[in-house]
Amino acid sequence: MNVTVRYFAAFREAAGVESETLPSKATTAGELFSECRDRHAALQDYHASMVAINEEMSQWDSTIKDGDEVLFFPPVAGG
Amino acid sequence: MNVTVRYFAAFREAAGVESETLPSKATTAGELFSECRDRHAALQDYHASMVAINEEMSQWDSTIKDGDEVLFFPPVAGG
Amino acid sequence: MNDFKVTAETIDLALFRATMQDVSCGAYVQFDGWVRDHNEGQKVLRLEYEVYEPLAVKEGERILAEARERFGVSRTAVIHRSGLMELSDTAVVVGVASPHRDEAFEACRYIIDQVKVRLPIWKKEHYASGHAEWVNCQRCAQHKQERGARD
Amino acid sequence: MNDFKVTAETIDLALFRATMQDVSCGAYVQFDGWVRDHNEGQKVLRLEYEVYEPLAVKEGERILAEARERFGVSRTAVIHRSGLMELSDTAVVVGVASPHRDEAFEACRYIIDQVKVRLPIWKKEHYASGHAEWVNCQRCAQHKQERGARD
Repeated sequence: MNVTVRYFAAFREAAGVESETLPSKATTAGELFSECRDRHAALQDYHASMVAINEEMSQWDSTIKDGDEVLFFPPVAGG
Repeated sequence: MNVTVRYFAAFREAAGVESETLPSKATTAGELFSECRDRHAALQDYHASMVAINEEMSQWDSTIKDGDEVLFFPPVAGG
Repeated sequence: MNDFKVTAETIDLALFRATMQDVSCGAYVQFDGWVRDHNEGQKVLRLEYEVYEPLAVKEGERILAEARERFGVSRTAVIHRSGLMELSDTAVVVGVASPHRDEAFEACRYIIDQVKVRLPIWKKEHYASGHAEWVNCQRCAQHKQERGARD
Repeated sequence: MNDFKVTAETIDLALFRATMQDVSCGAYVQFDGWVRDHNEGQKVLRLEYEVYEPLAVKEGERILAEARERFGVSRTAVIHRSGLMELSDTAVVVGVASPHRDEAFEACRYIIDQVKVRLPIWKKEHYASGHAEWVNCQRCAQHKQERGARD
């Protein structure tokens, strides 16, 4: 299947890209993140980070499917 | 001795005067208040009220002396 | 320094806030007391504050000094209205600036609680019924008690 | 209803406050987050906020609804800045209006705590050293934990 990934803030700087569409064997958002770390070694662990799937805040064990847009949010600091 | 008494808000309305200088045998602010109640029957009890002597917040058992200015503050409601 | 002010004029909130600005502070908490249209089931038309200014300012400054001392906040200020006020008018404004927000919230809360119970200020409510009454702050009396129990 | 706003412009605080006015409310609590000149020992020159607006607004509205529900307050609103900001600029403003002050303080505190940990917003600090860094909120992480323990 193919999914689109978007990186934000520190993740974007580490990945060196803002967004990419890639083939994936991952079943969860966490597995997808691991695949992305294989592509971009500078990506840190997703500890304390958040993930959204198709514009909904989700969990790292949430299921992903073909065509999903997955957003990787590094640790936030609003306010 | 003679002391000057000032009444505020509900006390002023109950006493019917804003201020008066009167002869007193009171040794404490509380005793002075009792004397004032004898003059102005409409004055309520000093429960939950405050007193100041010569521009300093004081206690009902604080000593008063000749020439003092004593301020009677009914229950407050700032803010 | 006179950070506790009493005024018979409309409070200039923009000016108030401008005086609180501090580049070493990341947090600013402000409390505004507004004249509301009801109290304990009665419809309120307007309010009147009587303030004994000399002691209100003296004791008010003391409250602000306590707040800075207890919570370590950088700036504290209060403006309290006197005289006749209409609905939605700002009766009191409390401002606290601090490097961090925990202390700013706590100090602001402390100041308004103390202002309500310690200062020679009285509130008369004018009701739709034509009646007018000096008001005691029920909740404040409760706060005072709770604080007393804690201290 | 869109009470949670993100803007790249200077926040108009007078307008913000005017929209919070409510004649049934006696208490208004506002929190302002300011850009301060230091953080963990480093001298800060300016800040940059990156905001993923679609989800920040969606989740922000959720936080405000939770605050109204939990604390029974009447009005809640937030404006959060995005982009480059200078020292003393207001990065975020939270406003809560309520009949009484207890709830207004609690709800305001709840909202800013949640805003700091739940929204897709990132802060980059530019230091006097020439270095720039994405910042994690240490205190916030702590708050999140404490809240987790309480809930």
